[in-house]
Amino acid sequence: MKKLVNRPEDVVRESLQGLGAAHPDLVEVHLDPHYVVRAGAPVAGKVGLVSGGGSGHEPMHAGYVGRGMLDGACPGEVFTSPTPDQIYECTKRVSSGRGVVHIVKNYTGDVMNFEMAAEMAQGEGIEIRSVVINDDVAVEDSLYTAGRRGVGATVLAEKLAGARAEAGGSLEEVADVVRKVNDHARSMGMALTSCIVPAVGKPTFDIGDDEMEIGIGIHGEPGRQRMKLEPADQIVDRLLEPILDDLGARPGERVLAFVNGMGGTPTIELYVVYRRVAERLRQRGLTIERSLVGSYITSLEMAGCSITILRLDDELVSLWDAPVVTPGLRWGA
Amino acid sequence: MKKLVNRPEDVVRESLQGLGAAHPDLVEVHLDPHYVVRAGAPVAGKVGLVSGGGSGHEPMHAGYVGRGMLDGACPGEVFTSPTPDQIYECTKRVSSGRGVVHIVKNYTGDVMNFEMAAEMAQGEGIEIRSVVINDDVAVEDSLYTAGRRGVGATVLAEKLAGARAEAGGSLEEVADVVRKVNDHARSMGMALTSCIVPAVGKPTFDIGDDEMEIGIGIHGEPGRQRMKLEPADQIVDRLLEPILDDLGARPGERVLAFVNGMGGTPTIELYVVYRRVAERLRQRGLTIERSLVGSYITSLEMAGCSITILRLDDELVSLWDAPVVTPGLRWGA
Amino acid sequence: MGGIVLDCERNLRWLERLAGLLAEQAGPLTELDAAIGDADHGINMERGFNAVKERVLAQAAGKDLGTVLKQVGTTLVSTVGGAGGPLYGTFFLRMGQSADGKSELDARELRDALAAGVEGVRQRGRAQPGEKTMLDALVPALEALDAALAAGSDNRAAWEAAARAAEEGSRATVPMLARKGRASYLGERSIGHQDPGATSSALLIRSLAEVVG
Amino acid sequence: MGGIVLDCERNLRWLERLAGLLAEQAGPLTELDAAIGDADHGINMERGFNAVKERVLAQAAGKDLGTVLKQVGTTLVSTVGGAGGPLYGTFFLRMGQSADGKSELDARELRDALAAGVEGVRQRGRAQPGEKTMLDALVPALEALDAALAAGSDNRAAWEAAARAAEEGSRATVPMLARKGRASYLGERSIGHQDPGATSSALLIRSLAEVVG
Ligand SMILES: Nc1ncnc2c1ncn2[C@@H]1O[C@H](COP(=O)(O)OP(=O)(O)O)[C@@H](O)[C@H]1O
Ligand SMILES: Nc1ncnc2c1ncn2[C@@H]1O[C@H](COP(=O)(O)OP(=O)(O)O)[C@@H](O)[C@H]1O
Ligand SMILES: [Mg+2]
Ligand SMILES: [Mg+2]
Ligand SMILES: [Mg+2]
Ligand SMILES: [Mg+2]
Repeated sequence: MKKLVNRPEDVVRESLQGLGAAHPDLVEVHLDPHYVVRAGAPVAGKVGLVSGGGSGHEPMHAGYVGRGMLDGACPGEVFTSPTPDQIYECTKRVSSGRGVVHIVKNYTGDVMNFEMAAEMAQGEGIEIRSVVINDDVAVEDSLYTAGRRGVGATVLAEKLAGARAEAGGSLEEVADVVRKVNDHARSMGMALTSCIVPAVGKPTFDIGDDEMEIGIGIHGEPGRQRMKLEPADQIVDRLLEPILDDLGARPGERVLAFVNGMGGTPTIELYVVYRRVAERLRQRGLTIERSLVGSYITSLEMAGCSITILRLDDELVSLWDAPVVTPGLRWGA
Repeated sequence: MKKLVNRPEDVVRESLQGLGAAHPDLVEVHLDPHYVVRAGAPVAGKVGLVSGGGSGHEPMHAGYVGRGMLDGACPGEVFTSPTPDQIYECTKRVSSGRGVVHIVKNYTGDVMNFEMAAEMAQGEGIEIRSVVINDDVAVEDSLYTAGRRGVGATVLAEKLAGARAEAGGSLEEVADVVRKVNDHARSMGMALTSCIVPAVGKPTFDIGDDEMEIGIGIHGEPGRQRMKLEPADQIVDRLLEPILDDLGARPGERVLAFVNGMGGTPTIELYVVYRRVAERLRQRGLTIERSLVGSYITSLEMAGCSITILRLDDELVSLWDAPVVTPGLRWGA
Repeated sequence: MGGIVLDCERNLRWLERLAGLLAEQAGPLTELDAAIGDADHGINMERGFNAVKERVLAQAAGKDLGTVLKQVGTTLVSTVGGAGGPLYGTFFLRMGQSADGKSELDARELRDALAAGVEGVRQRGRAQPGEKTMLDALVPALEALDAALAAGSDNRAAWEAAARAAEEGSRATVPMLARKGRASYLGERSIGHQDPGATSSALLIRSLAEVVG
Repeated sequence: MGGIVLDCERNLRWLERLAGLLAEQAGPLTELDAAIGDADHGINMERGFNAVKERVLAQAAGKDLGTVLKQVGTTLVSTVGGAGGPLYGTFFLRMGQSADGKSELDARELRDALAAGVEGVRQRGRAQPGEKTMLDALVPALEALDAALAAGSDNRAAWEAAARAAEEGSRATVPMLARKGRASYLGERSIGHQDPGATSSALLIRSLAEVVG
């Protein structure tokens, strides 16, 4: 297992300590239970915004704590949802009395743990709105499953709802932005290599030297199909078609195009991918009004990428452009 | 070769096209010869700042073109210095009459190609200052070699000199910032895995499952020694001691700590590394006044990290804090 | 049937045995989870039961059954995470509530405590048997226990039947299509693999069967 | 010795042969560079000589020797990059300047053109023989050529001696400690590997030896 770590059981804690040491101006790290809040939390008069999930997806979520994005993040063990007490403590810590929005990715564990934490917080008189993100078109939607997984749209929802909260939005308004992003965004990913969970010490899945997994999950969960490796342009087309079909975006619409690296894929390749995304969207008559290219929601050292397309309107564009100052995403201030 | 690319020979061009498509507000990409300039270049009345080198180190250099950093970048083929005509064309394009500073990493190829380009530009009446960066303590310095390699300090020099140029600094003042950064910064890197040059299609070096290379170069060049893999904290100590010894930093001094990922190492590990860096610097009586954690000068998909320590004074701190708006580094505006 | 089948001492032996089994089987459980999930089920359960040993079992002297089981539940909720944490946490919380204040359980009371735990899992996870989850071990176990007790089996035999039913139930998840939890995202590709949660649930019933009597 | 040893047609045959050799040896040259450099020397040289074929050789009809060689030089400078680009570019530029305006070279003129090219490499790279670079093939080749010509050998034999000296020179780089270029960063670890630039330089001399006479 080739990783820059000490003992596998200490990875999450030590990485959080590093984050806290590197960005004391932006975040405050609390251990046992683990959570990260914006420096100076709670912000008086502001709706709180909290997210969380398993670790291993950095910079998500703890790297998105700061002005204009999250008030708090709850990192679980690697690829394991956080526990209700983490979420509850974090929620209490960022609550300024105007309520707290929970952004929850659609995994059974996340949903149940956030649900229990919300019950506990509500018991203390904190109003909670939980919005579940489920943007991954790789999973065939069905009444008979737990639904779709939450992936790339989470990053966009955290940024956009964070801007609404920063601008003084009400609990319902902030939750509405999360809902809107979830409704208007679709994603799909692929992997060239597996990730290795530190405590496991070996690859989550085996994959041939000439194979790729299309529709991979952010925990290395299998996707739509295993197939022979293809050139980047064809891979992009395989990801983009289901996204656009499902999104039902029509010619003339404006979108945000988000090309995400899975952790082990270098920037030079992400821009090769972005080139084709831009070309295809143009061919479909869509206008890329904003873009994001980088490794923002990762799966440890997995090589691969995901694409997220978000339909934009004026509200979302102005929320996107609002200042954000976090360890992982920063502009405008 | 597991990469998100089309034909290996098109990687550099297509990645540049993607960069241009993603950031039309920030950069303008020119092909044949390849160079990237700040949107709207040249900036009237401003000293130009140009860097360049082989591709494969993204976001360096093209990702650092924009306000407060580079005016132009010249990407060569993967791991191959750019050619004089690229550098010459780029230099002409960003020149506003106040002269142009070339930031050159200390590799024979880079030095010779920039030298030829500078001769050509000077022949056209453009005043050039070339400053060579050579901060890598992995290479024993000796009169009998080409000296030390240029690595992490390059990113810092581009940011800091870019701020001085943006603030109206003269040709000599901007070149002086580059020289100062080079004098006051030292770096060392390590690798867990090899990179794969696309045109070669297989790893540059072989390395055992339980081995690491200490003192690796950013092109996968061998370093000080091949040894058994160790816990992150010990690896940090191996990199940091030679850096601090060579830097001669004394207790009470202020530094910038830069933990850099080599391309295939995820953020969670970089913060584990940063944690130990902060701990050791504290033990040595040094104050970390600024930090940078992320994959800023990479070697394709190589897993590993490098550490750069820069001694700070008030001038450098204020240049660091100045706004920067580029695809790869952004804050304050 | 009127005798005591679980007392404080046996309860601790059960939980220690379960902790031991989960530590021993952590690797295989995680392997099962790697195939149709995210490769953490064994690690999570082992971490949770290590905390149970430290925080609950080491301090259990003099505490009644209900208190200990509820503490196991809250400890699992706050240390396991994922789907397993709330589900196993709820299982033990509900079992503890059912045994509230008691230091000994007879056959009926233990059966009711188990039933309360299983019902908690069902409510928390909103799943049904046949959806390739923990319930596919727990529900058959409860049914086999009830049938055996109704048929007049002694406690050892009845719990042996329950443990076998849980084990068969966990093996019977192999051909199932997952409809709940992370594995459901796989659709058809979830078929052909044994469910990790059902497998750990069978260990839970087996270890309990070993101590009752 | 007064005869013509290189004319326009032979010059083109040389450059085409060299381009062919570099394409054929691109893999091995890159392997050598992987050991003590950055694994690109063969790729770079092949890319440069492909451009030479397209941009220079395909349009060379009617052009004198000097013009063609200078065009080879500028093409290499603008397509090879790295250390190889300026060094080989300078080599051909200087050779072309030495042959300026000529369409035929006699033995002395060709020797002088080679010497001018080698001197260009020496100046551009500020290196000496013995530092594990191209010069360790080029300088012995020039010395062997001079010695053979002084001893009265015929052209074929003299150039054969030069080619052998270049090849021996490139092999002699194996035990050397690199003192220039990327390999010098390795210090002691550069010992035991053959220098890629010296190896490609030996191909240059060998291909030239094949056409003169
Ligand atoms: N809704 C549910 N109801 C009952 N059991 C469930 C449900 N969802 C998941 N499970 C069980 O949880 C197990 C996975 O647990 P674990 O790996 O610890 O959590 P996660 O899936 O969050 O990583 C599955 O094998 C399944 O038995
Ligand atoms: N200063 C120098 N003088 C002469 N030859 C040199 C010098 N530096 C490097 N070389 C030659 O260049 C070769 C490497 O070329 P190449 O791989 O194309 O460039 P780079 O090192 O920039 O990748 C070396 O093998 C060596 O022969
Ligand atoms: Mg999990
Ligand atoms: Mg090179
Ligand atoms: Mg799991
Ligand atoms: Mg090379």
